[in-house]
Amino acid sequence: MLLIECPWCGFREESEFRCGGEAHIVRPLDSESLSDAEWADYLFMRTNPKGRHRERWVHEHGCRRWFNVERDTVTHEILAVYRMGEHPPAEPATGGRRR
Amino acid sequence: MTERYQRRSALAHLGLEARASVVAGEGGVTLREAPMRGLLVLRGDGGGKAFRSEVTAVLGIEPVVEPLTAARRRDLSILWLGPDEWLVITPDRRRARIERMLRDALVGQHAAVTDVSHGRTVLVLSGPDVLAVLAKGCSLDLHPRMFGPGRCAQSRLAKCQALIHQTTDAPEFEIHVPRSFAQYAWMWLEDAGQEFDLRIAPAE
Amino acid sequence: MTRADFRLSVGGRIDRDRLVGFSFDGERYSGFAGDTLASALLANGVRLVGRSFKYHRPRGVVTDGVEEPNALVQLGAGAIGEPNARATQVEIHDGLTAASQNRWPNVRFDVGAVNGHLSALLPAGFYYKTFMWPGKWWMKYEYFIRRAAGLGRAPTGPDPEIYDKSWAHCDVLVVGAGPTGLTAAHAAGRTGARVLVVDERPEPGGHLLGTRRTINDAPAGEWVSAMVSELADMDEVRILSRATALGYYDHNSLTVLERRTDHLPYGERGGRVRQRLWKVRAKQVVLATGAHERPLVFRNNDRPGVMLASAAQSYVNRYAVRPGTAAVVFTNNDSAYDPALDLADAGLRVTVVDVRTELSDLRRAQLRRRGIELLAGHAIISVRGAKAVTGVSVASLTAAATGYTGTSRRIRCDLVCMSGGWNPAIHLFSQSGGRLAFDEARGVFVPGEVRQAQFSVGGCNGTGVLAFALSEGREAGKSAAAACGFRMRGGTALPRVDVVEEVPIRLFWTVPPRHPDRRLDKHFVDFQNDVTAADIALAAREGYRSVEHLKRYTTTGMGTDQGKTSNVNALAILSETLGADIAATGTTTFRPPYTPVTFGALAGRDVGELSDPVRTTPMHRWHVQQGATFEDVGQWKRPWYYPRDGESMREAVDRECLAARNAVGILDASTLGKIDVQGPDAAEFLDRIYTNGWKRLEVGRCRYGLMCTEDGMVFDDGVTLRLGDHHYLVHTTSGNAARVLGWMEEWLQTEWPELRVYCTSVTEQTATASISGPFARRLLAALTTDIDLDRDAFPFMHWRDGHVAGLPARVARVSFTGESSFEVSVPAGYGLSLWTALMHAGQRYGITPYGTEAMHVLRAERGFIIAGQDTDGTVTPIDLGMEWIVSRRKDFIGRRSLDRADTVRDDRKQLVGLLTERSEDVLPEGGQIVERVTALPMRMIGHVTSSYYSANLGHSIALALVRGGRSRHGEQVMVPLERSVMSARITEPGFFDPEGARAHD
Amino acid sequence: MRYSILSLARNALTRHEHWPAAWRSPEPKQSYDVIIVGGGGHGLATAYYLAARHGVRNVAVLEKGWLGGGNTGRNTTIIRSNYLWDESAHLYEHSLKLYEGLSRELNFNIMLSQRGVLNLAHNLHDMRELARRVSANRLNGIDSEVLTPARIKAMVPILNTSPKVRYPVLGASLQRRGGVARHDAVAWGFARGADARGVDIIQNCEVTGIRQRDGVVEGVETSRGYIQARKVGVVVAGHASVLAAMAGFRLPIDSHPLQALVSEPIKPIHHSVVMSNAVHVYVSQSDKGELVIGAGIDGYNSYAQHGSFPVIEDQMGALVELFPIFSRLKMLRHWAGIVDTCPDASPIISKTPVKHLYFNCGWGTGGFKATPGSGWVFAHTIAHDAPHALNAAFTLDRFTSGALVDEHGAAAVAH
Repeated sequence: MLLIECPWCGFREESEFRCGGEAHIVRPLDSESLSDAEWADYLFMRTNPKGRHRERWVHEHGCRRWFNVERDTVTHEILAVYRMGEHPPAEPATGGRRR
Repeated sequence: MTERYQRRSALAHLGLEARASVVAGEGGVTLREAPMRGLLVLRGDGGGKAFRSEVTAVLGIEPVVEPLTAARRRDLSILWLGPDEWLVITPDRRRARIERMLRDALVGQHAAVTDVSHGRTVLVLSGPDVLAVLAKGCSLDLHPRMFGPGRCAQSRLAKCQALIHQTTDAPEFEIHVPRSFAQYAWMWLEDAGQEFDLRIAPAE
Repeated sequence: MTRADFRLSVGGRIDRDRLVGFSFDGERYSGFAGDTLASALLANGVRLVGRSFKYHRPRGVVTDGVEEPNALVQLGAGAIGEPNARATQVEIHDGLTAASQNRWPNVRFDVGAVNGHLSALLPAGFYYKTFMWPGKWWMKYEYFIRRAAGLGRAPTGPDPEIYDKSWAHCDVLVVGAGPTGLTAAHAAGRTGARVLVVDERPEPGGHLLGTRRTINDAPAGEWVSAMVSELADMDEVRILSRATALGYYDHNSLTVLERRTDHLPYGERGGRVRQRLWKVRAKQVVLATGAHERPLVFRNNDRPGVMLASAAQSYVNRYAVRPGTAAVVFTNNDSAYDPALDLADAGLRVTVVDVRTELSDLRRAQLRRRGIELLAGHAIISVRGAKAVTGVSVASLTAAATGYTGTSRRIRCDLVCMSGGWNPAIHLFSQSGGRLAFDEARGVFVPGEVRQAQFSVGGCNGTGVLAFALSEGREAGKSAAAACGFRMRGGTALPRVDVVEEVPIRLFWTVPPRHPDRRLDKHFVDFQNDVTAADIALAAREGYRSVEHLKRYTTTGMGTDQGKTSNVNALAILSETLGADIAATGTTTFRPPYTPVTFGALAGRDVGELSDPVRTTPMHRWHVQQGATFEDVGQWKRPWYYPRDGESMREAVDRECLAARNAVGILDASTLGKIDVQGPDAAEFLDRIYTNGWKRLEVGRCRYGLMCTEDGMVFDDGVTLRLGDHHYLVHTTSGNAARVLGWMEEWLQTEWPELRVYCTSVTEQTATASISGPFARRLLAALTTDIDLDRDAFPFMHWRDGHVAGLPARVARVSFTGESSFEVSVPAGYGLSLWTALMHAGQRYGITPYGTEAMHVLRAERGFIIAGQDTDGTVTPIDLGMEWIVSRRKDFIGRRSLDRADTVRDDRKQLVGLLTERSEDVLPEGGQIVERVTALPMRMIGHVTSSYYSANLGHSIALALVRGGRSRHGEQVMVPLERSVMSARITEPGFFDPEGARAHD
Repeated sequence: MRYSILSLARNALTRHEHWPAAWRSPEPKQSYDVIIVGGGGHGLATAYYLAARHGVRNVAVLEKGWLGGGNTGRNTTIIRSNYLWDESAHLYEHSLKLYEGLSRELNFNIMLSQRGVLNLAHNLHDMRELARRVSANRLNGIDSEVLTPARIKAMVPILNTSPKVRYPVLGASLQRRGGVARHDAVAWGFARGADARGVDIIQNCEVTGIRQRDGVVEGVETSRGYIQARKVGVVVAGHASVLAAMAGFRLPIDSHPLQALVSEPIKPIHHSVVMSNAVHVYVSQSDKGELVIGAGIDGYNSYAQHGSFPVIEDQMGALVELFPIFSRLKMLRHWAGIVDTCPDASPIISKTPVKHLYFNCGWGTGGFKATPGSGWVFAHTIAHDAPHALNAAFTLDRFTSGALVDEHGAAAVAH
């Protein structure tokens, strides 16, 4: 039973949330120019790391906001929580578009 | 012409009036259905000056910015639901007017007003054992150090989506559930309250 | 019948004024309030209480608590029967009935004991090596193996009792209310922190109450009482007794099972919650779970009458029971000396056998004073007696302790007390993710690296000395509270306790056999599962060398006690056999729960009528009163059809379908999902979500839309109304309402935050009645004055606001039946009024309510799909023949996927219609379609997705997904059934009014 | 030594002191023809079939912990082949057929108990999907039938088939040849069989890197040094993405905990396997008497072998509703395995972007029942550098082409 800190509502039980999988996968804007393989990469391929994982969660039974979580997939320790559009804390800001 | 038809509660078929029996001081917890009200979901930019001033002008209350809080002025309340989402509670008869006024005031802004008055049932739970009853199905920490009058939060009550709003120190809680879940929520609360000698009070 | 009375005349924490009658194996006995079943049986001289799992060896009580491997009993009978209850934890009450398990016909004479005589043929893992011949016979062998296995019996009826759950939040959770836990709770509670203390026993005090220790120069019980009463005075401290912490999960969440009525007579339990599962979220946790004494591994150490030294001591002191008359105490450490003294003081003849030769003068003097014989440097070679201990053989160990010197000697006794040292109860610590460290000197696993916000103190931290444990408890309580922001100036003095110098333990994993070549096949390590030292050696020899292999191959530690008494011994013996050290061999993972927990408690109130919410529409009562049959659609109850007296389902559905085409039908469409979409970018947003375009839809109009997953597969569909320039009302299928809203929010918030759109669920806000049929317009006209229903004024796929039956209503001219239809929506509170008004006014038009079945038939007649029935997550809009709704001028979710190699294939499964050869043949939904019937396996080209008898057409109709189906129109296909084959012709999907003229009418 | 009742009796005379080790514990050689990474059931089966069917005997199985210690030893032991799509059905049916002869082939009793698997339907949608699957199974030659509630009740009298419950049982599919087997024994049997054919099973040997040159695999770095190999097959349920990352590519896989639990042992009461998709629970009773119970997966990525408690709570609510007499029985232990889930709930048994490096993964919740079949086709794929007909549909290419084999919708409980 994870205890997750919603950036707005504070710490809540896991059962109020839903996990939306890996974060920061940007939807290609010009998908027509992508090969099938490149499209498949966006659609299906995942890093699925053992250790630090950046993922999206939604506070489904609370304020309904999506946000990002950095969590260790081995210990389940939550290392950071940050809002959509914000940068992961440990990473310097880059020019790229972040979700 | 509307008056010809009764607005029916989702609990109308349970015959709760007949079962209502409240003697002051009896029972550890009391349950009743709140009277019909106007409920409006208000969306907008809480940080925006224009939005705040227009809403305040209509309601006489600022949209609360602190998460999980509610504000009240006379017969109007505004509850925080999310960073750009509030619930405005009005008396039933003033709902249409306030809805219209809000809409008119917010024209030209990215804001939305949606009437959900009929879509929710509000249950009122009060008495000394309220926290013990709610703890059986709700994971929120409602201890007075963590919650209290004027606080509200959306969560789950057993298997039901619920907005939980503490209205008084008594303590008294209002629990908003989707209309179609009303019977489940009522049955669940009655069941959970059994060991505390739950009493049913008449809807006001 | 006279019975031996083993009750001491004074002492104990039992209530001698309250005599309690109970029965065991049909015999009636009595005990006192405060007794456990184990103590009461021992007080009555009952030693033999059960049979072991594999060899059916006679077994007695070994412990006085939660770790009991042997004394498992069946409680109650019938629906309230409970198997595998630990007699050491069952509090007796009037009317309690208990019985021994795993024996036939009875515990004294058990046919299964023949297994014991065959034990030479049944070593660890024997079943992997045999029962393979003849090949088909395994299941015959298995039948007998299954019958022999198992312990108690399941109840025979549904459980009449109530279980529930509760959340609990605290700053500090203290697990265990022994001396250490009480001290910790007190230190934390004084700061004002919210403290929850849970303890598995009926009263706090823990192991202390089984001893004669003093605190502050008074019996320890007095100190316990004082602590408890001080804690009771603290507002934010709560103690739960009979509450066992079962599991330690992520982020300091724990589960605790509170047994609320099991100690009460059956008659006093009615209506009360039997067990409550607490789900605790603590900021800090103090584990003060104590330690379990370890058995020694010697020949026949499983005989009834062999028990742990601390257990014997507890029976004397806590329950005032003499567990025997003559005892031999067998130990490798000092902790067995106090029990030996207590037994002697209780009148037993006691001999102490200690494998050590160096002993403290104090201990020697204490024994001497009581005339207790001490055999230092000795070991028990074997226990004598079968169903009860009659004596032991003892001999002097060689210096290396691998054999014996001199002759052995027999000592008559009826009780053997053993102590092999203490295992810290590290189960919860381990569950929390903490790493264990092995303390070589003491031979114990202790908490190592900590992973969560917690402290391990006292016995479970490997601290055996009370004074140190109390000090640890106090520090942990203070620190835990401080970590939550609660501090208190000034300290509290620790109570005075005596400290006895101890001689170190001598680790002694296997007592050597008398003759060096004797096997260790009666040296039991796991009592419940009959695993011996010989089994462990065999497993190691055969290559099962990892601890987990050992556990799985021999089943050691897999009984109901989960190896609380056996794990460390088994591990040590494995290490010895392999010549490796224990730390390197490692330990098995401790899995929750700490003690077994009823399924009932885990289910809580989510059973019966509360098992899952029943969602109903505002018109539901009406449907019930009309005798509707309901269908579960997600959590919704929807009317399936409305049978009249004597009507079959087919007859009712035919009647409903005919009415909707020939008169007027009415459907409760309130369950459809509704989402209010507002904002300047609403149209752009819908353009991206749906396959078709929305920008040019005029206000006042409706449009059907289809949405796909990013994989290009159809996900949901429905009609959307444009309410204003920046305002849409989206409809979803009933089952997908929440999912679609969630889907929209996900895209909006995570991918397109620049879009100015707000989505709000309004599913519950309105009730909708859909009226359909040639008289629909006339019916509606009778109830509205402010909506112009004229065809030209209010064309198909438009909506209007106005009043219907005096109610504020929105009317949409949309049609899922293909008939002229009006969907009338009103605020939900008026739903029943609307429905009643329509029914009333519709009488003259023959209005007929129809359910979901008729709705399905009617839409299938027109060839309209149902997402989730005619699609299954593998179907694209193109497969459905709906290119017309797929815009090529814009991007939308799933678009790119439609151009992949597989999605552009011509021979994909495509939606078609099927007409059976014979009009009355209704194809089974789900039936697989073949081109021709062949030998198996047959090549399948598709399946029937929807199939009905259409009364309107006088013919059965079906929709199907068929490989390359759109180029196969006119072809004949087969649907093989269990005993016959149906043949059908492929057609367009759509059988009625293909131009759709009627809906426009 | 051949196992039989006779050898058991003979060894009893010598107090079982002379049983040989079931497998050797060799030191790794410098190089192998094939290295299989992962000593679970699938890896051991692959090695066994490489040696037994393809004559490839210079094989090592590298296991980072103890053999059979992953999902092989953590699953709920259910075996069935009643899958919806032809591709899956043929693969699982092949596996079931191998299972049916496995005890004798391996001379190791894997305790295959074909006591029948029931998949319950609780609503009309379930019933349609059930009919569709049963129909497909039958035409594929896989035994399958539809049972009415009355026949279900006759077969499982303790099941609550009352129409008054929240989600009544409307029907079920039954595969009589389905059942359970002793999971550890499957791994041990394959290990012993592979070892006897010369395969080196090397435990406590963790692969830390995959060496390649010009896109061709050369060997693996391990905790016990570098080992050369001409071909490398990776079959590490739960950790496929980690190994793929070592080889420089990503997989369409997420790792999730799948939880299971057992009750205390009781006398036989439940003789078949009952699965229910709608309420997410399945249950059988082991030969030891424990009820073995499983449910769905946790919703987040995890490599921890434990899941979240709410999953257990939901599962128990459903179980007690279905089997009211189980309420007073007790959960003895619960745990989780890490499963690789694929977007289409079907496995990947495939060549990879790296030549002579093969992956077998993505079995999700359904791997145990596939063990021999998976080993069979993976051995073929490695030996021939090309998929077997039975796994041709399960290559990585399908994620590019879109030819997924989606077993979500209609495969009933995906276990």
